[in-house]
Amino acid sequence: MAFLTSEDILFHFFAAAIVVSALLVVFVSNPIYSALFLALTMSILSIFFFMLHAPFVAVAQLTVYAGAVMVLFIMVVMLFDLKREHEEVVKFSPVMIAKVTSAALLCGFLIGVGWLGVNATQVNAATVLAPQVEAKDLDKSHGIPVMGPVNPDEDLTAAEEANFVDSKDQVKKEAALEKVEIKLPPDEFGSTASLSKKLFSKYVFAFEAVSLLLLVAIVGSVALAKSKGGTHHVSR
Amino acid sequence: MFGRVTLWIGTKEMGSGLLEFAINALKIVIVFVAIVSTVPLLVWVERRGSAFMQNRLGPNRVGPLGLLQLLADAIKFIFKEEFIPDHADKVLYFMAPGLALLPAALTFAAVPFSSPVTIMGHTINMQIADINVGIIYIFAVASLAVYGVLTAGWSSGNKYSLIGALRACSQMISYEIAMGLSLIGVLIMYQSFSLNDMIASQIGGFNFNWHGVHHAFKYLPAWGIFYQPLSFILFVTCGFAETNRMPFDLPEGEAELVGGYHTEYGGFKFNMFFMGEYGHMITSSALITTLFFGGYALPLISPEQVAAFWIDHGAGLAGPLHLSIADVSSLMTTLTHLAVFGLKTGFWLFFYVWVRWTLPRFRYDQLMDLGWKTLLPWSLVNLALTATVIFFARVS
Amino acid sequence: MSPELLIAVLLLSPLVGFLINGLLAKQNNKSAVRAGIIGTLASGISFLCAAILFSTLLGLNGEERHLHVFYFNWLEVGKFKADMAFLVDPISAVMIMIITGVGSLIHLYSVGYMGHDPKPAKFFSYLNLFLFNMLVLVLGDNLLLMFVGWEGVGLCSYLLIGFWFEDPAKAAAGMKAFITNRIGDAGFLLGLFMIFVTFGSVQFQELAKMTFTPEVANLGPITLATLFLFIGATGKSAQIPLYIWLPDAMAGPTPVSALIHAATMVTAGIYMIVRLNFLFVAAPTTMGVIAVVGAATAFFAASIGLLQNDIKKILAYSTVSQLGYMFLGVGVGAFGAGFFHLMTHAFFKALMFLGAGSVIHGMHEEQDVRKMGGLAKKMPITYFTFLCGWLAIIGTPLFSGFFSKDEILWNAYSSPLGSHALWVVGVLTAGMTAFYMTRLMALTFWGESRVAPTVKVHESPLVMTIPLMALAFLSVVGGWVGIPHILTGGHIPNIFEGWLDSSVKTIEGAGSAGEEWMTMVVSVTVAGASAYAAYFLYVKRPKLVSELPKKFKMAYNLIYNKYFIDEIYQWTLVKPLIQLSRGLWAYLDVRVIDRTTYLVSDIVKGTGDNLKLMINGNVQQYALYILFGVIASLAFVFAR
Amino acid sequence: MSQDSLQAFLHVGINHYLVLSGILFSIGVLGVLTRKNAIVILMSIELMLNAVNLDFVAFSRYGNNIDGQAMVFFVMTIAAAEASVGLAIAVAVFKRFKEVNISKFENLKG
Repeated sequence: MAFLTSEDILFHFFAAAIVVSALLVVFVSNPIYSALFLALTMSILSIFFFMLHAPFVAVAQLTVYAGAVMVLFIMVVMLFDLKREHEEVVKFSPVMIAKVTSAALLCGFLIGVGWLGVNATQVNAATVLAPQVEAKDLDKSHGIPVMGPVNPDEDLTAAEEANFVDSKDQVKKEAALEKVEIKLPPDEFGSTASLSKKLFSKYVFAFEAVSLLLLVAIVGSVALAKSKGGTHHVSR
Repeated sequence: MFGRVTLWIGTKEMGSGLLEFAINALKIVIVFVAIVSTVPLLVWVERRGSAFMQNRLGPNRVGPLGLLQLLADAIKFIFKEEFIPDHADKVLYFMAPGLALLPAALTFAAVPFSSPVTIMGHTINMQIADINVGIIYIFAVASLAVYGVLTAGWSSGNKYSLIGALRACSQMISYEIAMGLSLIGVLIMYQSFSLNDMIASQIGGFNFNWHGVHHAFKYLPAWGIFYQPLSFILFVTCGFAETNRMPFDLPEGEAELVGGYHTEYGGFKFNMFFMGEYGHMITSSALITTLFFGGYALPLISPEQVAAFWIDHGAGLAGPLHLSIADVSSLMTTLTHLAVFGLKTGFWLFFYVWVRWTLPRFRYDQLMDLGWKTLLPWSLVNLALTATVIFFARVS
Repeated sequence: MSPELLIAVLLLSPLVGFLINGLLAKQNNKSAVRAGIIGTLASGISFLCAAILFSTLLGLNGEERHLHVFYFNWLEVGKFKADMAFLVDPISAVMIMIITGVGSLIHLYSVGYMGHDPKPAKFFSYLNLFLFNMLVLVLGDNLLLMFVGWEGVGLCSYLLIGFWFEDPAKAAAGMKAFITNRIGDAGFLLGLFMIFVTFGSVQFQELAKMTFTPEVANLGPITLATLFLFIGATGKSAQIPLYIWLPDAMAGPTPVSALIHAATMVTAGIYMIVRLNFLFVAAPTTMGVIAVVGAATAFFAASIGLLQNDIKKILAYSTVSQLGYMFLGVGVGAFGAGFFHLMTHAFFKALMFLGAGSVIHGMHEEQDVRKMGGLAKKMPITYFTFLCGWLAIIGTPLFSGFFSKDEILWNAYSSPLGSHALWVVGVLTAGMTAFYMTRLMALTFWGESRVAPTVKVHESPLVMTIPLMALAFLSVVGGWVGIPHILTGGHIPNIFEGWLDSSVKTIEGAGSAGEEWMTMVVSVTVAGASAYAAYFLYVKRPKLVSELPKKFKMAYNLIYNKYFIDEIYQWTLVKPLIQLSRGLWAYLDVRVIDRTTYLVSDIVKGTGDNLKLMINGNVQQYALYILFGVIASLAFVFAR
Repeated sequence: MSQDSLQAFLHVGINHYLVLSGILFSIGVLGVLTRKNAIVILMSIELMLNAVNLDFVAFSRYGNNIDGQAMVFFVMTIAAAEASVGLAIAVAVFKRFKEVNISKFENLKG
């Protein structure tokens, strides 16, 4: 077994880069730099998605976030022309200390949960087992609209399926849990075809709902942008 | 992509990993240099072409046919004084040209420019990275091109630059949508995001199934343009807008905005914008070729037939090159395809020049109207039409 | 047309009229004619529907003679159930004919009477609303729906009495009517509750089908319930002790007095008792109370009426007295007779009120009879029609009042529930009625004119006299549907009695034909004698009249001041109540309740003032609070 | 630290992604809490959403279940909608008050 794979090295390199970039988003006083660093953060995030075998999500991330959302942000900031307005990012006051402390506390908790609270074996087993039960339940009892042919078991490889033939039997299931070793899915995992099949069958309602939401958001932002702005005076 | 470039450290297998790494690095360098060196050539074509169309001579003094004029220009760019405007944001001002060039170079990574070559047991893809979502990858990276434009326009501290940048930006975003939508029909046709798959589907003759009846046209290649003519027109139009080329070069309309977002740029930094624009042109032409004109493949002739041809006729090369006949065949096939690819792409690059000196410039509101009110609806029509036809063709 | 549609139109037509006139008051107030046409049309359509319904009923026989329409389930709470359903049977059919018929005539009359009023649209909209509510009261197939109408007519009565509310006295009169009615309404509600608790239903037809065991009937629930309902009836129908509002109600416009306070609303109590006759019959105690109260009211009010000088007040006391008659009738079990008198009274009393209105109109708002006299020549049509009404009310044979009053008196005499004493009181009352009515005629129309020379008396316009003539005709012939058997020897059937037969359980009197002749002759004689006495006193010897008060000073003062009833109520009920309320307000309310609430509010406010510092408008600080919550829950999960 | 434990520490597994995501999320929270510029606050919210996306994809990969990736699309869509509306509001506010510093907008104080 190799000590480290190239993937590990890339991960640590990009992890350091993304954390620095994200911190700069918050701590740089010029909003344009903030926005550019956020764009950088999102681009690096898409690299992580590539590494996690989610190429389609990665390019979508790049297109939607870096290519559209952040451009929008930058355009707005540029239109406001706030480049010379430097705000004090950290000024020492009890409230500020409380804010920083609680954010740090949250960070600590989240790291704790991420590092200690989740066992890769559990995740693998739980999510591998779950679709067998859930997908059937969802498709049949809750009447989620199904457009195309859905095979609930398609997420399972044959080998894994063999492990859990009798998954209804609780005892056997637990025994199987102990035996299962972390097994990453094959390279085909995360292909656009399987993803779109999910999106247009199990999640078709959510998909349509979200598209409606987008339409509403478009209309809303056009209406807002056309307005003269504000409804009352600031009392200073 | 990264998972596959596995780099083992501290093991015996390090060697083979390194070789793969080295080949990839070499490919990257070669492709980059090729693109960069194509740019001066294009400039020459542009200037000679315009001169031809306007019935004058163009650059013809330096070197044969004026070809060395390009070298002179390049040297001039490099040695010009670096100049920073007073109100500029210095960091971004320097960064912007790089941001403009980077996506142009990155997009080409997904384009397969020839068939794979197998030499001495090693198969080398003639493509920097075979990404299975290639086409979307290209779009995603191309969409990052706005950053160069925006930062350049804003950091110059000049209102003409800023307005030019905002214009360019909204133009690119608007046409990106129409462009992406126009391609969905093509994607439905090919049922893949991978450019290699698309080229593979375009090999052979034009044929289709309709209600179970197979129709074949022997003398027409199975190119995308014959299946998706509307999509082709839309895509090419959007391509012009995306590259800020002539009928749509509003962002740098000199009558209104001096020089657009790169007004304040000169010397090498300007050169980088220049290269970025031409890089986009090259990628765009390569995409048109790949999507609609069969890519590197010869029309109606499959790569296997080409390989067979070289096995028959390339035996003479095996000796001097110290290679087996199969290797020679593979190499020659690749080179043939490379030439085909170069010809097709070259034609579309010439087309860009042709159009530039033929059509007048649009007005800005006309440009936006065209993008949103004409191209977008038509690409939706194309999508709906394709989906319907394919649905009924499949059903039966 | 189906009954559903007919009844819907019948009910909704006045409501629509109310809405049109009420919502477009600004436009319609400009012209009394415009508002009047809308109002009259609304009630006219209603009358048309009522007539069709009535004729439909005529086509049915016996037990089938009723129409029951169900619209929707109005409310259902536990076992309590009330439908939006209406019942047209002989009783309610007669009522709707009276309400819409007399109502339409009065609407028409009002077009002339309210011609110079600044807000006629308001007047007509109220009038239409009243019609709607009255129809609901009459047609409702359950007690609750009836109660809705009951309250609705009370409201309209209040609004119309106080129609000229700019005058404080008139506004006060409206409030007096409303508050007095509230007392009765409370009784009605209690009765309703008792009936529901006892029988589990408030639907008339269901109630009618029930058989009452003697335990339930004689003592306890039914008696109590009917007594409570009777309290409601005394409020609405102005009986002792709650009659005091009716004379004051004359503050309203005269058509209102005619429609609401003579012909229709005040008879709601009678109608209710007739409607629930099966219940009242089962409670003899209540019947006795009703008869005695009715007789007492009749006598008492008639005696007050003897010396009143305001033309409308005289008619008001006459109304109270006549209502007493009706209660006497139903109290002795003669529901048919009481109901018959209700109908004839509606005709002639409406006629007399309208006539009085015509007089007032012609005299330019003069109501004091002492300033009239000799109007017969100047207002011939009014005089002639009023004469018909006078003949009817004093019981001149062959006029409508004669038949109905005579039937009541005969039943009081002969019924097992009646007694001779009641009959004697009735006859005396009839005498007094003849006296004060003749006095009214004499002072108003006959004798010398005492009209102030500045007043130019004129006859009313045609739009007012046509309703008068129509009502005069009805006053004359209206009684012919109920001719007693002995007069004709049974050749002409008593149509009215037969009509009600299916839905009313009348207690038959026992008496010979001779006795019946006797009672008839006695009452006619007494009435005739009294009428002549009045004629003699007020026309032949007017001087004698001024001497009478001196001779019987005490009695005169007592009667002239209406037995000081209003003052007694004022001292015994109103003043103590006000004092008690004052005391409660000053001590309990201010010192105890207010202080407690202030303390609570101070605590809340103090807490809020301190917590307010957290809510400083800074969104980021709010986000920080959210974060605190997240961290706390994370810590909780970890600690567990 | 022994070589084994160091390897366990450095060899990438789901925990690494979760920790990274947690750090990014906390940075986003810090931005929302401390920055005064409304647009930067919106950016910080985007950062938080992105951190969550990373979680989804990591679970999807290590749980061999593609639903996580589907969820990312919904998050993205909603983030885009939120950004567009948020920016439109910011533009409207800026047009009216020439100001996007949210400490100047405290009209809703109790």
